[in-house]
Amino acid sequence: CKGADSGSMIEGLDTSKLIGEYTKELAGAKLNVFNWGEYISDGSEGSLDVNAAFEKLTGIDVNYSNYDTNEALYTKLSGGGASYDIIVPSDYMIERLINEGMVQKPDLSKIPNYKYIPEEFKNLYFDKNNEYSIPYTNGMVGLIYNKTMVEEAPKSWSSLWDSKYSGKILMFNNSRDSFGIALYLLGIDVNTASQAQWEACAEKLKEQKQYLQRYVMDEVFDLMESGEAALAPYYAGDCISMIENNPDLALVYPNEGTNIFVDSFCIPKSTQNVEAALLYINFMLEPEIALANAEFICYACPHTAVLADERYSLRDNEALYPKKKVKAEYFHNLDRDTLDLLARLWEDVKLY
Amino acid sequence: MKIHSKIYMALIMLFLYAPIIVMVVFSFNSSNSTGVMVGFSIKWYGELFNSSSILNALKNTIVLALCSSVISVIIGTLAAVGIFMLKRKWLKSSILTVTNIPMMNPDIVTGVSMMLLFVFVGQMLGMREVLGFGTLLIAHITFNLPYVILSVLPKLRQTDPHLSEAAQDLGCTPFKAFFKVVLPTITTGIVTGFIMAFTLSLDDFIISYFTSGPEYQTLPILIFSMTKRRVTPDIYALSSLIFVVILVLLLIMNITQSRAENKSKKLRTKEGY
Amino acid sequence: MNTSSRASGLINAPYTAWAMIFIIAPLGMVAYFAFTDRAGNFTIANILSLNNYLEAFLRSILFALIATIICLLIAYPLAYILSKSKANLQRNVILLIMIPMWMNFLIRTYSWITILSNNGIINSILSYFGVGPLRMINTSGAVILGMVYNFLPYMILPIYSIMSRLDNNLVEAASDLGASSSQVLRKVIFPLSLPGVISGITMVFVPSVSTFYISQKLGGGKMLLIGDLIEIQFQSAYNYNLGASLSLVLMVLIIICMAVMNKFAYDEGELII
Amino acid sequence: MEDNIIIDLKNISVSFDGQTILNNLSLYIRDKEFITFLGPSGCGKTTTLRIIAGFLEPDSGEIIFEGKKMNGVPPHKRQVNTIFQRYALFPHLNVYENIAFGLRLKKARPDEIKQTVDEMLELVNLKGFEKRNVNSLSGGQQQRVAIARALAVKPRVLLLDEPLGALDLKLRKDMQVELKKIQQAMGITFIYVTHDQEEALSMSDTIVVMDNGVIQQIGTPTGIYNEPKNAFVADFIGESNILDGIMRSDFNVEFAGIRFKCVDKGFARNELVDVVIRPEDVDVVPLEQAMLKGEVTSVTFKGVHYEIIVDIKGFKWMIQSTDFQEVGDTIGIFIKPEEIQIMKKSQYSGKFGDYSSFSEEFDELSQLGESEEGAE
Amino acid sequence: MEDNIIIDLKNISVSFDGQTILNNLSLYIRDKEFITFLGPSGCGKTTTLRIIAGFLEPDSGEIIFEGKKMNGVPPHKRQVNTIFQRYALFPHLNVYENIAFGLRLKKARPDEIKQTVDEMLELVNLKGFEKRNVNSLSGGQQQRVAIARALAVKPRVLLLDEPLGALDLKLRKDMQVELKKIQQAMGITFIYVTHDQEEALSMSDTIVVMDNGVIQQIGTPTGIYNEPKNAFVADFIGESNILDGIMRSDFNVEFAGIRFKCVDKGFARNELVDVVIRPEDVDVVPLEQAMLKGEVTSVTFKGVHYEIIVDIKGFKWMIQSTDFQEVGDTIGIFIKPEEIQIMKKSQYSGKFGDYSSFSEEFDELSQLGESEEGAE
Ligand SMILES: Nc1ncnc2c1ncn2[C@@H]1O[C@H](COP(=O)(O)OP(=O)(O)OP(=O)(O)O)[C@@H](O)[C@H]1O
Ligand SMILES: Nc1ncnc2c1ncn2[C@@H]1O[C@H](COP(=O)(O)OP(=O)(O)OP(=O)(O)O)[C@@H](O)[C@H]1O
Ligand SMILES: [Mg+2]
Ligand SMILES: [Mg+2]
Repeated sequence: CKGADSGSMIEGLDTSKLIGEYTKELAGAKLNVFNWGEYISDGSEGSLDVNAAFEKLTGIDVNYSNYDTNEALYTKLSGGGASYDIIVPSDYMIERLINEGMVQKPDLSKIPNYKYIPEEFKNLYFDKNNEYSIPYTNGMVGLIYNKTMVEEAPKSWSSLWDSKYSGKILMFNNSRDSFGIALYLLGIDVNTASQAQWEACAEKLKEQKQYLQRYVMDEVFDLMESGEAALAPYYAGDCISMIENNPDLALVYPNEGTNIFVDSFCIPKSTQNVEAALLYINFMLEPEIALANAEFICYACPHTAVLADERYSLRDNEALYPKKKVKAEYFHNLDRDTLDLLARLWEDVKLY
Repeated sequence: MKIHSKIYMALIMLFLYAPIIVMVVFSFNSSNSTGVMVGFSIKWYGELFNSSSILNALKNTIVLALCSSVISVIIGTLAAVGIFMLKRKWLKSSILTVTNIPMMNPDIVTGVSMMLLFVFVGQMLGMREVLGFGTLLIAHITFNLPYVILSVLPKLRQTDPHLSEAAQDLGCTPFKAFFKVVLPTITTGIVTGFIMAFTLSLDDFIISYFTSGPEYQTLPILIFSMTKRRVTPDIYALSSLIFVVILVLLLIMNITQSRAENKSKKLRTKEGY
Repeated sequence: MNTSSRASGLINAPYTAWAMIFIIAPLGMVAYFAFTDRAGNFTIANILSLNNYLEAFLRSILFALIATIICLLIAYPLAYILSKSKANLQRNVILLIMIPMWMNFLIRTYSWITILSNNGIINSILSYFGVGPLRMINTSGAVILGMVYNFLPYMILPIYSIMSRLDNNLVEAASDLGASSSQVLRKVIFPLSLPGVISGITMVFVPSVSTFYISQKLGGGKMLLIGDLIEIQFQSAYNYNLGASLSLVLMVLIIICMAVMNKFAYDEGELII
Repeated sequence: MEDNIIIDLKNISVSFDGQTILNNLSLYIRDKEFITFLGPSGCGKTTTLRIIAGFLEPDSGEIIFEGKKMNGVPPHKRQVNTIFQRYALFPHLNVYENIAFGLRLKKARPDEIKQTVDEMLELVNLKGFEKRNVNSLSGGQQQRVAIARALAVKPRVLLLDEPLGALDLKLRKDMQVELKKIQQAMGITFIYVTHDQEEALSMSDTIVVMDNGVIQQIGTPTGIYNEPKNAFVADFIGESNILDGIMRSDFNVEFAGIRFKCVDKGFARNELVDVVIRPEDVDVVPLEQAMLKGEVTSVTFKGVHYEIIVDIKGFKWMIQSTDFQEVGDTIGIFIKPEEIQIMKKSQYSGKFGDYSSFSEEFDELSQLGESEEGAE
Repeated sequence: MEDNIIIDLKNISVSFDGQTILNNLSLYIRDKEFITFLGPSGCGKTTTLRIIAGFLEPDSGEIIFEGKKMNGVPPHKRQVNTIFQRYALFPHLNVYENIAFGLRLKKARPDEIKQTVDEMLELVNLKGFEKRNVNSLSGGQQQRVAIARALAVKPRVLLLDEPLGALDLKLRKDMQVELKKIQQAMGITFIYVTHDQEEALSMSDTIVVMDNGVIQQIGTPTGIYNEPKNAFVADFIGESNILDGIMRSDFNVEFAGIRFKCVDKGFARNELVDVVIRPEDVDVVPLEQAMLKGEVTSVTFKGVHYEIIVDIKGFKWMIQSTDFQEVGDTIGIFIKPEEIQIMKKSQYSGKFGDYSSFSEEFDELSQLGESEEGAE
């Protein structure tokens, strides 16, 4: 993982190991890549700088920028001010983007490395025919806690409502994930369309607010690693990074069930540079590159070559690849009214 | 000065500098945490020079600040002269009121309003990507302009209205008179305006945040997206370097200034003023 | 006569055009978005829905007000002490106050997290004395502290600049007429420094009431301010119309505040920086 | 004499915002003459100069320079230079460069420039000040740089707008002498503006007294002082007692209830007139020789003389005399026929020349001061 | 007379940065007196006032107010009020509140305040200006507000530091009369500062002439004008011809190569002295009656009189005469014994009083102007 020594094993890029062909044909083109924060091996602390490698190989100019929630991605994309060539939305957001006609169908023949995608990650509900998205990472939301501060491994999301840990609890700073947790806790279908049920969740979240230290997204790393907070729900991959940095931390999947997600590459309709985008995606799926990214990001990697690779240090990680079946569901896209309701309720919660 | 005034000042200075001290200290942290000091190391300074995104953002920021301040100084000086020449009071005061808007308006409203305009125009023109260097530049020029205008205008007011006439009297055309006589007398105002514009532009986050696109990120925007994740000490290292540079520059300025003052004082006493 | 008015028209044209396009038109866009729905139809629903956010408005105003008052209470004595001390000291202290303004405010604000955290510097010091830990970070107090910290120089500088220019003859005249030094302060110095105070209040209140970064970082996202709401609408909730109406109301609110404030200033001076 | 007229203003009228500032002003100026515009603040002196210099186009009327019509010619093409009310030296240039400014524009050769500037510095007595910043000069020195700068381009006519207004009394007196010397030495026409009557009297060949944009009188200093055309001129040029009189016949005027001999004639019989008597022309005499008697109401020592206010039949006369009088005493006065100046009645009659109370005039003046400020 | 002394300055010395500004100055001021400090710029007038007002502590010496030592008493506890050189009106208060300022500090009752302010407004002729912003007033009006403000607290002594310095000539003359009236009406001691000699002469009961921090002469206006103690005083108070003379015996002085009768005595035989003769005291007479003869080198018309420069044996005399003389003519002059003023030689001898050339004095003056600027 990033920051850990394991990352340094891939020092440079041996181009002979690449499978696709990378020429300077498109040199000078600009490629706007819009990805999650710290979601690519970026050269820090001795890891491989994937974007730099790609630029060097193809002469394409990569503008790499970040978002921190699917909703922020959606806003930027639909705002119209900027155009992106590659985005990495999660499942339910892909569904929404497809529904709203904002992404295009990539020509898979230009992505020979698509063959590494395992079958179980094909034909998922949001892209039934594998027309729009190419999986990049996947994972589940877990509950990370600090063993020195929490005596017994929590089994339920309800520990996030436990007054014992008042002031030491963190919560997702995005509506879908926060409400998701409340929904699991209340035993409601996570894709419900019932206003009453959403409102019940909002009440639950408001109730939680008194115990919260703060709402976080990626700030969670520092807070958990330094022992500033005791409990937080977060994406398993990131939890593994944290645990590596602070062995007092541990991860559990609560009994009520949790969210499973896939983050996939998509190409927006508005792109100006399909060829370069396809090339980039193919590059990202190169076994060597995928391995570097998997090591760096620590998320589970839907890539057969990586999973088979002995160098992959996380291959046997219980949290990433649990042997025991974890009760997990995908989020689905919600209809417009529900989305508006959700946005309003979320503001309500935050304003509360 | 009394002792309690001194203590009071010292406390305020401590307050103002506490975060900067933290920043400098943690830039030498050997771990990547900005919360716990693990050990001393200068590796982050090395990281800094390897980080293409930081260096690129730094370059972008400086280029943007330079361009926007130069352009706003040109437009602003011209505008100040124009406003100064205006005879009709209502026109003058309404232009000045409009000029004040970007200063009085919260940055977020300015940023949002410009973004709305850019996006709207972009959509009308069928452009897929409006937000970028161009929009940033326009936004920066716009919020710089009032500062330039308001530092040039008072200088114009202070200059003798007859200077330009005197030059014409001696054979200049009105145009030449402006460049030969008026412009040199308002240079201090122009320089002040430039410095203000440059620093404001360097440091602007909010307006840039709304008007920038993916291809042109400035340092503040990069820092913002970093603080959303995890701030690594390399950015502290950069800030510490900037701090040191500013400190040194100001010290040099201060010393030369007080030297010049002493010199002129000596000169004066010598000449028997 | 004629030629000069034509010349001034010519000189004014570029800036006037700029101001129209990039100052006025964007505000028009804000108004337009505020009064339309997603489909572009006229509606006042956005404005009406704002009463959901009344609390956020009130909270923002309250926080900004408290921060402004604290800044004033800190800055006024400092400016006064400073204006009475030696010229050399004055210059150095002013420089020291200005240096932090040159550093990126995101970073400086972020550093406060390290200071205020439960395991942070202050709590470490306190625990050394067996006190605490105090909950400081992610509280309203921390947000207000962030505001005070960031905007304090904007309060100090205008007050100081007006005090240092105060005609000493007026002070002497007052004591000549029988005013003791505290009476001089109350009856002459304070009223005369009002324009500086007003300018300072403006320069602290406006950015405080509209900030979003400070509340996100130091408030833990638990206390939404108007700035946060606007930012959410434009950066994650994708509701430009709601965001525009929030911006519009914020702007109007500030214009009203400023108009009221300016009533108290006896001379309508330019912005003092 | 016609042939040496250098500037001729014909029926010049100017108004700003519908207010008439110059009203049908006509005037000719002879070559090498020292002509002074004298008048109260706001009467249009500066405006007249600006028309001559070309900074302002008149609404109507002609400006003729050596027989050629100059209307529409821009300032930088006129052989006329100005010394501005506050000098308008270029603050970014040193003394040398200020003086060389006009020459450089004319693309004169460097050695020529050097020579002329040196000459000018010599002339105004500022050798050794070449490198000085103009702001570091005293008022008098700045004044001289301004003169040198204007003279360096060898103008035919020099316009001076209250050049001494900012100097204090003593320096002012010396600069008056100096300016007059320069004018004579260079043989240039000087058009001089002031509102100080003594300055006008002691420097000029010709004085133009203006009020409200209208020329009240043109003449030599002595002519204007001794034979003012109306009460305004009389009052503006020095202190005067101005009484209502009736012209009983030629050489015979009645005022203060008594008939006096005088030297004026040509008025209608019994025509109402204004009578002017200068305070220094009134002699204090023993009561038995007195023409008029009155009670002394105030005596002020002025150094050279005492200023005595005498109440004669309700009219307060001002008398200047080197002899002290006691307040309350009754004294007699005597006026020689040639000291009695008769003027036709004008719009100014009754407005000036009574010393019964300062306060009215005083308030008028403070109103003036106010409007002056408002205009700035 | 000793009993009505209100202020007594004893051996006051002040220096700034090692430079002596006031040098052992002693002076008493009588109650209800109008006393004027007169002297060139920088001579220490303002400094003296500031010591009396309490803004400045002298390095040594005593300030005694009605027999009580005042050293160390802060300004707000002294019964002395000041009118500052530039008025120092409070810009945030209107006219009414400016005048009421001192009264409010004294916690006077509202009706009392109203009454006093109204009285003051009446006194300075500013009724109806109560609500006006002080910045919107003209110079003369501001001046009067400053007076009213100072008088409202009923001071025993009013200090006025060049109160008329910023006004123009005409307004200045009227304000002089006004101020004098107010002083007499209120019966307050006025300590007045000016560098205008005519102002000092026409207003004061007593004049203190200062130079370089030293009192040169104290006396009544006529005393100082007619009997200056040294060349500095003679020159500063009006124009004067100052010649080197030798006292041949009592009532007998020799200068310009001739013996004159005079009215002074008490000098040593053959003592070298300065002889002062005022220009207006020189009579032009037919050549046969003349004591001295000389050639006219310049004639300037000044209105009231001509200023004639006559070269008599190489010394240029200034003569003021109402009769015109032609330049180049030889004229004769006559001086009455009582117009000849004899002064002991002093450090100022030979520095003033010759009209042979303006230029030297002129340069000295421009140096002065410069240093004045530097001090500001
Ligand atoms: N540009 C202008 N616009 C409007 N009015 C003007 C302008 N210039 C001058 N005036 C008015 O014209 C009148 C005459 O002005 P002018 O400057 O000629 O007076 P002046 O005789 O020079 O007075 P002063 O002695 O005060 O300099 C004044 O009432 C002034 O207010
Ligand atoms: N605070 C001070 N520090 C140093 N020097 C001073 C100070 N105040 C006055 N002086 C000097 O003392 C001298 C006398 O000053 P003062 O103000 O008393 O002169 P003045 O007679 O009032 O002159 P003016 O007519 O110009 O007002 C001047 O040379 C001045 O420069
Ligand atoms: Mg004028
Ligand atoms: Mg003084």
